[in-house]
Amino acid sequence: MAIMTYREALRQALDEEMTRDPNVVVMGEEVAQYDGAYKVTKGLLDKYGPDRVLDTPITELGFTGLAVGAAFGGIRPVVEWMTIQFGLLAVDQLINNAVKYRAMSGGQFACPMVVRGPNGPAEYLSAQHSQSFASYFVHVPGFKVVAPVTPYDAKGLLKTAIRDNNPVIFLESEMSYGHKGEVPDEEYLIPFGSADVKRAGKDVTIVSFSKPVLMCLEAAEALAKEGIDAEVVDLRSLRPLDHETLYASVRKTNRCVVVDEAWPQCSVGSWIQSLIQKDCFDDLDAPVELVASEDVPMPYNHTLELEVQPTVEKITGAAKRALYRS
Amino acid sequence: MAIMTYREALRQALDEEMTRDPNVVVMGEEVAQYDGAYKVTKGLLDKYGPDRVLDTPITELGFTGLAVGAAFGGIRPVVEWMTIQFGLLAVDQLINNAVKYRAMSGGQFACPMVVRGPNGPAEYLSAQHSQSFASYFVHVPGFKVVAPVTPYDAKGLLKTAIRDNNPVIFLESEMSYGHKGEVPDEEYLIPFGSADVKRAGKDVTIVSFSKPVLMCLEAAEALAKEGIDAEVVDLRSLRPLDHETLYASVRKTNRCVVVDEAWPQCSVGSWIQSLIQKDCFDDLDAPVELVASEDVPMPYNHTLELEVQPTVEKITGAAKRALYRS
Amino acid sequence: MRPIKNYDASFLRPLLEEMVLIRRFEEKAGQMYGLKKIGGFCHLYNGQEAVCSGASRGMKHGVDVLLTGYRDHGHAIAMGMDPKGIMAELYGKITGVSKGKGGSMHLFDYEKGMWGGNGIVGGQIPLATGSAFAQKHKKNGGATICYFGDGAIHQGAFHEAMNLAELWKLPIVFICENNQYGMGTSVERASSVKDLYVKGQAYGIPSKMVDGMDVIAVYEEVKDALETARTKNQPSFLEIKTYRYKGHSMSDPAKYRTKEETEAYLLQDPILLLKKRMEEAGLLTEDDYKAIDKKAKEVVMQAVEFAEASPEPPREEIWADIYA
Amino acid sequence: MRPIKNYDASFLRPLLEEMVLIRRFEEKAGQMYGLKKIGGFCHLYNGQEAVCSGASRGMKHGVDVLLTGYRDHGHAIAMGMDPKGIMAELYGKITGVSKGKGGSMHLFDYEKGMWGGNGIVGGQIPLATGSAFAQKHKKNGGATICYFGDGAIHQGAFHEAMNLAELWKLPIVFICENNQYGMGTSVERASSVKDLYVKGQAYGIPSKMVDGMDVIAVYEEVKDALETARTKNQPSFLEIKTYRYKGHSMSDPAKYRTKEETEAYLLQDPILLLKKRMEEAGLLTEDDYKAIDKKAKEVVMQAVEFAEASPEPPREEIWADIYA
Ligand SMILES: Cc1ncc(C[n+]2csc(CCOP(=O)(O)OP(=O)(O)O)c2C)c(N)n1
Ligand SMILES: Cc1ncc(C[n+]2csc(CCOP(=O)(O)OP(=O)(O)O)c2C)c(N)n1
Ligand SMILES: [Mg+2]
Ligand SMILES: [Mg+2]
Repeated sequence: MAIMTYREALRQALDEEMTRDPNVVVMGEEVAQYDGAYKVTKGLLDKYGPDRVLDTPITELGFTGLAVGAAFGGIRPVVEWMTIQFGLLAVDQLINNAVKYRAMSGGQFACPMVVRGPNGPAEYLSAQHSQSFASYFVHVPGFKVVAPVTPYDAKGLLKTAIRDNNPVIFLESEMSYGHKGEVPDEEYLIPFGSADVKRAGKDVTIVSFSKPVLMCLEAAEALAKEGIDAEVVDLRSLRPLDHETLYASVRKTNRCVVVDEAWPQCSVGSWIQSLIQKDCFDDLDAPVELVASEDVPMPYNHTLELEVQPTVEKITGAAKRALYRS
Repeated sequence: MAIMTYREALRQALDEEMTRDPNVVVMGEEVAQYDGAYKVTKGLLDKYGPDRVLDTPITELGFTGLAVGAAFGGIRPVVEWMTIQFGLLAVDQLINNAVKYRAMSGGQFACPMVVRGPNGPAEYLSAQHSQSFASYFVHVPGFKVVAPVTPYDAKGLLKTAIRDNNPVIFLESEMSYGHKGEVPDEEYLIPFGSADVKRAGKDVTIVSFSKPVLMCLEAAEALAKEGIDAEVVDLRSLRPLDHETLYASVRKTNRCVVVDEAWPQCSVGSWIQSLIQKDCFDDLDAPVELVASEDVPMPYNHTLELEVQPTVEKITGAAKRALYRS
Repeated sequence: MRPIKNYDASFLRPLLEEMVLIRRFEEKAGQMYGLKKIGGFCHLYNGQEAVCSGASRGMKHGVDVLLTGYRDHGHAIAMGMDPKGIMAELYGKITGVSKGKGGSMHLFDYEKGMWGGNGIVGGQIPLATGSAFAQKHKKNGGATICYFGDGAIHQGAFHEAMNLAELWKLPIVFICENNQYGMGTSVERASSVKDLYVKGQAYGIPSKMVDGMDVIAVYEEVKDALETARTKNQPSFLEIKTYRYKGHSMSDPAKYRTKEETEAYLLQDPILLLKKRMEEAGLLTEDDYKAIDKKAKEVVMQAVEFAEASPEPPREEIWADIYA
Repeated sequence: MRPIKNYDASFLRPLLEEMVLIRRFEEKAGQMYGLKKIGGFCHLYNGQEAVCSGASRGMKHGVDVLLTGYRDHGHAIAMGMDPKGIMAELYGKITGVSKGKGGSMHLFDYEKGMWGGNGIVGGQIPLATGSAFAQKHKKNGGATICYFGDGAIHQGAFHEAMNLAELWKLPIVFICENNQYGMGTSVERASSVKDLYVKGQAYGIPSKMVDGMDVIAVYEEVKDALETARTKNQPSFLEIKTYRYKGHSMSDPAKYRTKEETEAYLLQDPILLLKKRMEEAGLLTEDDYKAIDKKAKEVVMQAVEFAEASPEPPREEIWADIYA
């Protein structure tokens, strides 16, 4: 197994799928000549040429909609949004077209496309560039939504995403691109809808997805020092969701903390809370806790921006509340 | 007290506030010469003239952003989106500008504007025109979000919305415009963040907002026939939320059904569930139920579109599940 | 009015038949809406028939693709879709072209290149640009026509798509069906410029104004533009001036315009004008026309009967057609 | 190059001082970024100084409003904001112009008419149009300048706002600061037309290209355009050709352009050109210039000292400034 960065794992997935299928096309701002704002698409232009790796003008609505139409026409576009935040300009094309043409036409259209890019808080970016919009996509039937945190998961899920015949929202994190991890040399795919228990434990379930999973693992280590054995469930795939793995964990530990770096209200985190209270009601010994970002726009100042987000302390605190140990 | 339609109550609120404050300006597609697609703005052009009642080109992003800038400049725009669905094209201007300029500038800007229009499923409209996006706004700190169902609430809340110094999302329903109810002759305002118990009961709390509240009241009557005394809480205001009234009801009944006409995942409904399970954990005798629209794009066929949404039967069924009577 | 002397009856007569069929279809749809057989938004095409029918004759059916807005009954018929399936769709029946899930605004026949039917004003413009991208990428010889209204042209989607189409040299023809109103708003109240075709210059896209009451003009211009798209990957932009006789949708009494205005347009009715020219050229008699009209009415009646007799979609359909 | 003979030292010297101050401020900001005193995105303005400084002199400060994108340090200085507060903002300190909550991309002084600072490419264009709407509505004699880049012009927001501005006759001057690149993408790779000012024609808005290296040209054109906005409620559109010397942001090595290209632009550096003309006109000596430069460096050093010495925002600030 090779050790590589999250960024490189994504690049490999793109590269392999582009080699496999000539209909896979990559487009977005600065993805070609510039190698991508975060260098995920590095080298693809040289290898696959300008017909398959396209720099777009700064027109999120336009090129996203173009990709949807191209997908209807049999292309498999992988669209990079420089950040998912900029995609607010383009959600109409995804929600009203990418997702709905199939349903509205009685099944005549398929939209095999991937939209990917960094989601969630990064660093020193103030309010417009630093937030998670996962819930906007998880809300809407027709999307598939994944949010891997390790290089292994990133590669395996991106390959699955590119082969999927539906619009897939692939959420990355600016802070993760440099993270390293093991990636097998041989080809592999990770199916959607399968969560991953990233740490086994018996006292409390900590469930999360994307970047905060790493913080949950840190929190679990901190809790271990206090004799609390936390299980960390990485959802990986939000739509479809792996209810079984999640519920099995909660049924074992009877306590649960959900961690989501988005704002709390109507978040993916709050939805996971609602599912667990409903489907594991009799198994719960304490309310399901939510550690989310504070309900405020992101400030630029670095100390404040870290305070606003989930922290190891907030997570361990919530775990202890769930164990009535605080 | 006069009996009037929801539409007329809204119109009165606009009219009174426009008379009170010359900075109140109404803009949107067809709001002036055409009197509004749903006639909410009827007569305002004649009364206040074309400088204060403006037909816009079909450019949701453009005119919404324009209104945000005008609000920064001291105007109090009331923007009509012909339906909230079309606002997907404009969410960037609201989320990134209307909401964030205040925070990003350290408090220098205020954005006293209202965006209003019909939200949620209507009839025979298929997938692009018939859905609720309440959660998209409730998710974001900086917005205020209200969703009244009676003419009384509509008028009182719209007047409050227009006087508020923050961006207010005012969710109406196409199906409600013709509903009649009592409205006082004298002026009144309804403060944000106050829920209304629309029917008192002791066995189970049914909580909702906007159009489905009426269905909840019907369901309560049906339940009454079976000896179940349901309390119906109309949230009215989603951001800020009246936790006290909601929790008081749940603490009394120990059982709760949330009804939301949006898709279930990451919905306002699922968020309300998450709050109750967290803050009323020890009071709950059963999981908090959610009756939402099915997790599918809206079909055109009328029978199917009704099946997709919450129904009286689904609500009574959920109430009985919450009472372990099914 | 362009001369028809280059065209024989085998070209002109089906063209006339189709336009009459569309007119009769729309009248019947309006009637059935009044009887509450059809619900929701229903946007009739009466008066604009020359646009979709003329343009359709310039298309290479099988490879070309068409996208339009919600006012799509005429385009569906002109794309060769069976009025039965269209009417059944308006009725919301399972036999409808979209299985009763799309309704009036969402008529689709993917195989025939009819990509609908979009309810978001301007939403189809980027999509169509993507269709042209796929055609170019796949080198399948196809080109795409993208229709939108005079109201839609102000949407950002138009601006972004036009730049992309020309920058990437895509085989597409943008057609603004300027029927003078976007709902109740006349062009001059929505647009800061009088002639919409000038907007093409901002993208370096060859642009023209076309008389949309003259089906021959539409045919010739669209055919040329499609040819240019197909052979040179050069987008074009056509503003086709037309008029809708009915209100914006069934719920619109159209009080924002005068009776005189509407009546003046009736004098240059596209069906009337084609009929007259064919009569003058000795290609049509009054009896021929009556037969054509009778036939159209029959086809439409059969469509209604088909729709009436068709079953509702079964409940399970709620869960179908969401994921591929 | 426009003649400067109509201007005296009392006009030209502060202009030169400001441009030098901006240049020195940006150099220092870049340096402090390198020392990790400043984080996130930091977009420097070096090379473009003539645009914001020339334009600012055409404004009626107190009533006029300016909006721009994230490359906003120069505009903030040109709007009379204290470099201390700006540098403190870059440091994220509570003494910053936005209390450390906005950072480099979000410099605001509402009272001075500096409305920032927007991180969404093109996002400020509708906002600015709204500012002009408010000015017209309140009849306060103000007009608005809306800056955006050559990359931003393709956004739908531009299209929608331009049409609205002309349709509603709003007092606004749209300025495209064409510095030839949007990040790593040159104008010709993003735009289907070479000259961006032609886009104004699509809206009937008077449009011009202006040499952005000639501060006098910028001043005169913007002043005229603002006058037209103020007195006739007539929007204008100016494409101001300029160049940025540095990478797009601090993390960009700018490999997409040649050293030769950048060096060629350095020869027409706007500060150099003004200095030369002033020297030729006998309005400036080399010593004067040295003094100006020294002063600028001092002001910038004081700004750094102020920022360094300022406290971080207290934790409670997280909850402040959200609701009015
Ligand atoms: C984004 C969006 N905004 C508003 C509407 C409501 N609406 C439907 S049709 C229409 C008018 C469109 O006019 P035009 O583009 O000229 O087309 P026409 O109806 O004349 O064919 C409007 C405002 C919509 N469907 N989508
Ligand atoms: C909507 C949106 N898309 C993408 C970005 C990322 N981005 C920031 S600046 C930029 C380039 C803009 O270029 P231009 O408008 O020419 O302005 P300049 O940087 O040259 O001043 C891009 C793509 C963004 N901030 N917002
Ligand atoms: Mg029209
Ligand atoms: Mg630029």
